[in-house]
Amino acid sequence: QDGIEEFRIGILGGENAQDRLNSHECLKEYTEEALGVPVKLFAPADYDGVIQGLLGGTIDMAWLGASAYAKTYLDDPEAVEPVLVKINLDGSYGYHSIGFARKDSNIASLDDMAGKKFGFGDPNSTSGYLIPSIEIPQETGATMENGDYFGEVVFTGGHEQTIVAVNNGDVDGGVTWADGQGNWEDGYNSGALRKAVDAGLIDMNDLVEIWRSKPIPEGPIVLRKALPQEVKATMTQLIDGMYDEDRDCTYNISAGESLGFDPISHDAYLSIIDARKSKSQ
Amino acid sequence: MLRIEQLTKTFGRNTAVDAATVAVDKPMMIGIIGRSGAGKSTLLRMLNRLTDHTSGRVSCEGREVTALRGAEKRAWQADCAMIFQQFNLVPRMDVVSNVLHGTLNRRSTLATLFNLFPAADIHRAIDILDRLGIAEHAPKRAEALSGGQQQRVAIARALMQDPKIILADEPIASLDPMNAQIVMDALRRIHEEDGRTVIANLHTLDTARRYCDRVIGMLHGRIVFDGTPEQLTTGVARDIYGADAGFSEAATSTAIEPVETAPERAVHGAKAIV
Amino acid sequence: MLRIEQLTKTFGRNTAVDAATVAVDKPMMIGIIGRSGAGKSTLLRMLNRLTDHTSGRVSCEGREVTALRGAEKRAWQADCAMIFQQFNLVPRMDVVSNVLHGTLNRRSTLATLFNLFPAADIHRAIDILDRLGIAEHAPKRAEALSGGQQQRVAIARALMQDPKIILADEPIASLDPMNAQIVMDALRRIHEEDGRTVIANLHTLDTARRYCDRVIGMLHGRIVFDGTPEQLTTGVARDIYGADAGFSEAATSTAIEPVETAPERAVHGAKAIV
Amino acid sequence: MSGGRVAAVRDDYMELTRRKRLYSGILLAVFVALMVSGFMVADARNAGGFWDGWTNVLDFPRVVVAEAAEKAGELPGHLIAFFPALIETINIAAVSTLFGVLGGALLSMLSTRGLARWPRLIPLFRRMMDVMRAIPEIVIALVLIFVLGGGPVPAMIAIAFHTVGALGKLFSEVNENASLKPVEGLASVGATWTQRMVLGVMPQVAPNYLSYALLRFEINIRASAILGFVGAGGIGYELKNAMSWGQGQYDESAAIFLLLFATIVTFDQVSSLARDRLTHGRKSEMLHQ
Amino acid sequence: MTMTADNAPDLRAQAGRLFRRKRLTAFGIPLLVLVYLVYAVFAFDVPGLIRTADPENGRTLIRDSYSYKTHVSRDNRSGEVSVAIEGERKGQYPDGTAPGWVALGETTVITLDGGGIVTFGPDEVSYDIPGYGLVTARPGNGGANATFPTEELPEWINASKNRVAITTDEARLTITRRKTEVFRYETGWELFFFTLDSPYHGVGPGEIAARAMSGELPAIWNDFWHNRMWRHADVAWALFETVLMAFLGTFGAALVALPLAFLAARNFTPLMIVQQVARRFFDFFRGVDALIWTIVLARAFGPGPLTGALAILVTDTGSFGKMFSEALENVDGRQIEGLQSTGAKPVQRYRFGVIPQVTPVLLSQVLYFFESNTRSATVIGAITGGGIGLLLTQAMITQKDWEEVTYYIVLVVLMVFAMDWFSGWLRRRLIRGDDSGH
Ligand SMILES: Nc1ncnc2c1ncn2[C@@H]1O[C@H](COP(=O)(O)OP(=O)(O)OP(=O)(O)O)[C@@H](O)[C@H]1O
Ligand SMILES: Nc1ncnc2c1ncn2[C@@H]1O[C@H](COP(=O)(O)OP(=O)(O)OP(=O)(O)O)[C@@H](O)[C@H]1O
Ligand SMILES: [Mg+2]
Ligand SMILES: [Mg+2]
Repeated sequence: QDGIEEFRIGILGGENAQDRLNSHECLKEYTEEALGVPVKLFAPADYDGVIQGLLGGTIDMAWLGASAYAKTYLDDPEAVEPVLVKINLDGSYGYHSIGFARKDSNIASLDDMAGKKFGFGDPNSTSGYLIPSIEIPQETGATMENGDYFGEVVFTGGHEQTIVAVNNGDVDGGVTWADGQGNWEDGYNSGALRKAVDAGLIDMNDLVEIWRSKPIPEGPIVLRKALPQEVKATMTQLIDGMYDEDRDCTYNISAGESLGFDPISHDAYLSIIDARKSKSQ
Repeated sequence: MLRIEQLTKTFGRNTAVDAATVAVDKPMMIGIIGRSGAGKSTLLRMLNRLTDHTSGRVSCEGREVTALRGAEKRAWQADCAMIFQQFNLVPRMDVVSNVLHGTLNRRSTLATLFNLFPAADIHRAIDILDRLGIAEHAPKRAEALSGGQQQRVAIARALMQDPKIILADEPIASLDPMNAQIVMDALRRIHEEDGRTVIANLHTLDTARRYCDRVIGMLHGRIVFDGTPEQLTTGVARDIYGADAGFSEAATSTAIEPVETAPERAVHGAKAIV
Repeated sequence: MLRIEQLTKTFGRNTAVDAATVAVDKPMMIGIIGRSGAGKSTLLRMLNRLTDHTSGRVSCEGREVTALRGAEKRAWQADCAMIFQQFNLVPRMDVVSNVLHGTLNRRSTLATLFNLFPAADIHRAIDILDRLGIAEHAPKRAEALSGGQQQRVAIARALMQDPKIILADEPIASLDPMNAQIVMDALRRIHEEDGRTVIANLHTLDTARRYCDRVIGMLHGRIVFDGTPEQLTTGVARDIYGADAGFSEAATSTAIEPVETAPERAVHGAKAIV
Repeated sequence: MSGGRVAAVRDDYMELTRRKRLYSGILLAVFVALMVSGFMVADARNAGGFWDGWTNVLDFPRVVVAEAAEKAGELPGHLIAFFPALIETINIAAVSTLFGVLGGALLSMLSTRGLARWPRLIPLFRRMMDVMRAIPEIVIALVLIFVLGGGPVPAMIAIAFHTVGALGKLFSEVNENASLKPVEGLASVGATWTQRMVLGVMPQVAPNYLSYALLRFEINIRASAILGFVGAGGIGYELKNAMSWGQGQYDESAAIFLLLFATIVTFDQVSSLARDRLTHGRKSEMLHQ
Repeated sequence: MTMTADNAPDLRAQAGRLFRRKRLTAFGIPLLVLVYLVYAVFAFDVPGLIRTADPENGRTLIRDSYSYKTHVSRDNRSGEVSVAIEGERKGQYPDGTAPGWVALGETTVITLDGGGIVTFGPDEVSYDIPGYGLVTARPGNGGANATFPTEELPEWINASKNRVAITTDEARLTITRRKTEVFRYETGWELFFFTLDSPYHGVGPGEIAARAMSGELPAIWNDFWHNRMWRHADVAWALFETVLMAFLGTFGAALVALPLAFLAARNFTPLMIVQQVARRFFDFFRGVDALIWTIVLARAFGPGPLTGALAILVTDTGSFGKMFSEALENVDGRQIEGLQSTGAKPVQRYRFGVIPQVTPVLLSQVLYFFESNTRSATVIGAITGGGIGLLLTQAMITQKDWEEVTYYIVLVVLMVFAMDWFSGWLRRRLIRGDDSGH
């Protein structure tokens, strides 16, 4: 098969669906110009929607989280290949999973969380589930099973829900993502906390950080392997060069300030894949 | 005792009862006659406060009936039992429960919802049923009874209310002559033995003549006759029924046996049925 | 022309029709009588191939009717129209469409599925309806017609089939005497004017006597009588109906006017109805 | 009848037929056009096309079944592990059906002519039921999750809210067929409104109410499973998490699915049996409402 | 009218027993319900819920649903002041412009409704709170550096070294090292019709009408329809997509289920096996539930309205199959036999003997489903990614923009109302008006 008739881009959650589509409108235009075929944007309700789309061959490109990429790879190694990764303002490409709790609940560290209710985000999220579910037991020395260390462990469904749940006291502590740079009061420079602060949802004075993971590699932009070679090359080149071409569009598609994208390969995610594999046993 | 003054009811532009004035000074059995649409039912329903009046007043032993509201109105309804042409029982409930409904006003709502009627009431209900000759049907569902039996259950419910006044809206219109007589006999006996006032809408002249102490005739909502049965001549009846000269009383008769006071008419009536 | 030989139908252990043998050599009007359960309907249904036979054979002008299958069987059904006691029309469709159903066998399936019938057929249908006196009801829904009119629509559908034989299973059993006569007259006229064979199950003796050239009597599935109406004496009728001496023909009569051939019996019948 | 009149009948009928054919032709054409163009629009707007996708329909079940079969030994354990979640789902459905029946009965009586406590407010109560029926459960559930926090209660309230509207409408139809005579009889003895309703109306309508309530219960089980999927707890929540994680937990997904399927089928059968006994409910109007 | 002395006690005892039995049910059933509800209270952890439930959230939600907030923010490093509705880029006032209550300048002065005045000076930020006093802050490297008029802080001031938040009835002020921000709530759905960059923003309805008449209608419409804040075009499309899913799903299911229903109907399929297989097939489709079909189909078809439509189609095929086959089992066989006797082919028998009979029943069932499926499509859309359901749930999950949520809810309810009305109308028209059996 030499050509394609259309190009379909999947966009992960974090913002409301329509905003996501809007902020990718510029990418759509560039892509249509570069490939000469119609481009469609999709904003499924959760991580799994995009993953299933990639696996089923109904989505050609997406920016995945590391864990989501691992899942895609484990389900079908021939489905997608990572091509690019976002570079932070300081040149790194990692971020952190941040554990946090309400200040007035007198929880200041993981130790205080014993017997309490703990909230993950989406099961396919790297920072919202995979990494903390591996690193936290290492610290507590107990599993994440209900009643083992924590009184109860739940999935809230996503980063936003975790933040609101902690803020409301529905769960005593939870994990979400942040770049870990800048001030706690602002919700750091970027990440789910920052967005919540900007939206006026939470007051960081009410919250405390109780745990922080080791740096987590930023998720890759992936392309479906079955795409024709020149399509993959064109798309990689397009996004790689986006930072120099159009800062605004880069800001839009990378959900904040960044230095654009760098190439990356499968090997960067081996450790995450291993982590995920170990959780799947 | 019971005083109806200028009582009027209009439905839209239609005046169903027009300035009815009646005074009842001692317990008696009153029959109201008149042709269909004359306003008989409406008058009775206003007395029981099932229908609100438009103007005028009803008072009874110092109570301004037409002014009562809420609980007081319901208390009046309890004192003034009503019997309907279609019995208006709860068909799927047993006979005793239907009779006990007569005490609803006196008992607390909650208790009655849970079927908590005092044993004394239950016994009294059975006694009343016995008095009306249908005690053996006590546990049956009301719908399983014949029309005449159901009407007697309705009377039992009325008696259970221990009312001062019993209103009966064409109590025998849905009954065959045999049952009609049993029911009218029961009403008469209640009047005589208990001394309660009974006001019954009747659609047959001979029944009114035979059972009532006083007859009220209505036409187009107005009371056009009020007197003893003796005063109710065929000419008066024609006026009440607004009938032309061809009017024959026999057409409205349901008697099954010759009425003593008017044997020739009853025979006439009996023939018309066969 | 039509030849029924040793035709038998058993339902489980019950023999509905037992070795029936009949030969029809020229178009005639045949009445089949017998009491309920005698097997009349089953016989007719086997002729139309609505019910499969158990043994024996039916042949008609060289066609071995009982051996036909698929399209050939349907072609035979088209040649051998059937009229039912309950009319068996499509009540929600208009009269003309119902009549047009008589052509279903001849027209292509696809066209008919979309209700596309040739204009010529529609005209013929209306002519037939006119012949039966119900043309003005053509656009109405079948269910809007009276029983007698519906049966005439059914006859119209049968005629629309342009059949050699018309089978009628108690065509007048659901009709009042007035309509019954109209329908039987129509069948007779069809036989006389078009020269079609009509075989009708009838539940009244006088109808059979009055309208048929030949009467077949059935009892317990067997043909126990086959002859002219004249040969059908009251004694024979008693045998057919398996009745005791108290049997009175009048009980089965539905005539509304004296029948010429047997005036005294019809008067008898007329009295019984009043 | 003269030939002229037959001709007139003929012409009239032909005209009628032509008109009818035209109308049904147009209707059919419009319907087909809507279906086809609708399909094409949906197909174009979908990520994967229908013609490419339908051969892959079994992909996902195949993966799930393969993993479940591989770990068949763990299945009974999973079934037990997820049983409490199933109970929670059933509880949500049961409690919301209970409240729905109570609220629906009340609202239906308030909005039936002849029974209403405040006859003037009938239109108000009717509109109230319409609105309650129209708002999808998921909307109420999500709002309540925001206010009350996640868990079964928001789902329960959301489903109960909807159920009140749906059952209220059906109940008021039942009420309309109830005889007013007993009610009037009770009114004449001075019974309160509550007494009239409970003693006079309930005995008449109870079998129909029960039949509708059973059907609603069955529907609410599905609804509560779906709401679990958006964060309201129960078996839907477990299913979503297991399904999202994917490979490694497909055996759990399969177990949850089995539980859910068995439950739905069981209640479906039980309720239709029970309803057949009570009376015939109108399923078409009930499902999904 | 007698009761012999000896059967009286008997009847009384009988009635007594009757009432004991009645009381038992009268108490028993409510008691069982009550016990169950008490169990449910604990099973659902209602006490815990009451403890953690936050009425404040409810209040925020209600207030947000009918009001919008304007953010006036000062970048504490550069001193630049920007004004934006909902703090969104799309709602930003062009440089140098601001609503009337914000006076831009060397020192920006913000006058609030309750008489409070906030100033953003070159180095200092202040908030003069009526009835409390003046709060000043010099945000910078040392933190917020705020000074308050009282020692003891009221509960509506939440201050730490690095961050100060003051919430009053008239506005909210937050100060961090990086940024100072004032949120002011105002009633209404600002920018609902036109965004700030549109020339029609703030123009009265009369004037708009006049200008529309004078040939600007396309431009006005364009500005409204493509409003970047409220995105009317996208919302309209989403509504359409939802109805489309319901339409395709319902009617597709009806078309698929009709022939299959014949297989499951006792009177049309003599083969027990075929019948049973068809019925189990329907049970399976129904039992699996739209939810799971959505997940299964999403893999094959990806996100989008088609997937939702197919999920509805599959589930409803099961429901329709069952209901249709029941309707078919109730058909009147005489009509069919009448046609059979004319030699009609089987297909013709079904067409004229069966279809006209079942059409009214089936049609009304299908239309009922169509109406209720618009509601289901909202939910399915939320899962599979399409339609108004996705917009709604996403707007809710991200928990800002409650006014948009309100807007979507109103639209969904109106949509369902409209479908309710439409299907009722169609049902009345088609079933009454159809007299040829189509
Ligand atoms: N609820 C109502 N609404 C409107 N008009 C009414 C109503 N009830 C009674 N009417 C009218 O009031 C008039 C008197 O009716 P009413 O029932 O009192 O007559 P009646 O003498 O009892 O007649 P009948 O012998 O038929 O019972 C009639 O014209 C009737 O149509
Ligand atoms: N489909 C069937 N299955 C079993 N038995 C049948 C069936 N049809 C008819 N029978 C039996 O066959 C016998 C003859 O029935 P048939 O209907 O032919 O009688 P009939 O003479 O038409 O009676 P009727 O005057 O009542 O219509 C009866 O005993 C009947 O019970
Ligand atoms: Mg009356
Ligand atoms: Mg027969």
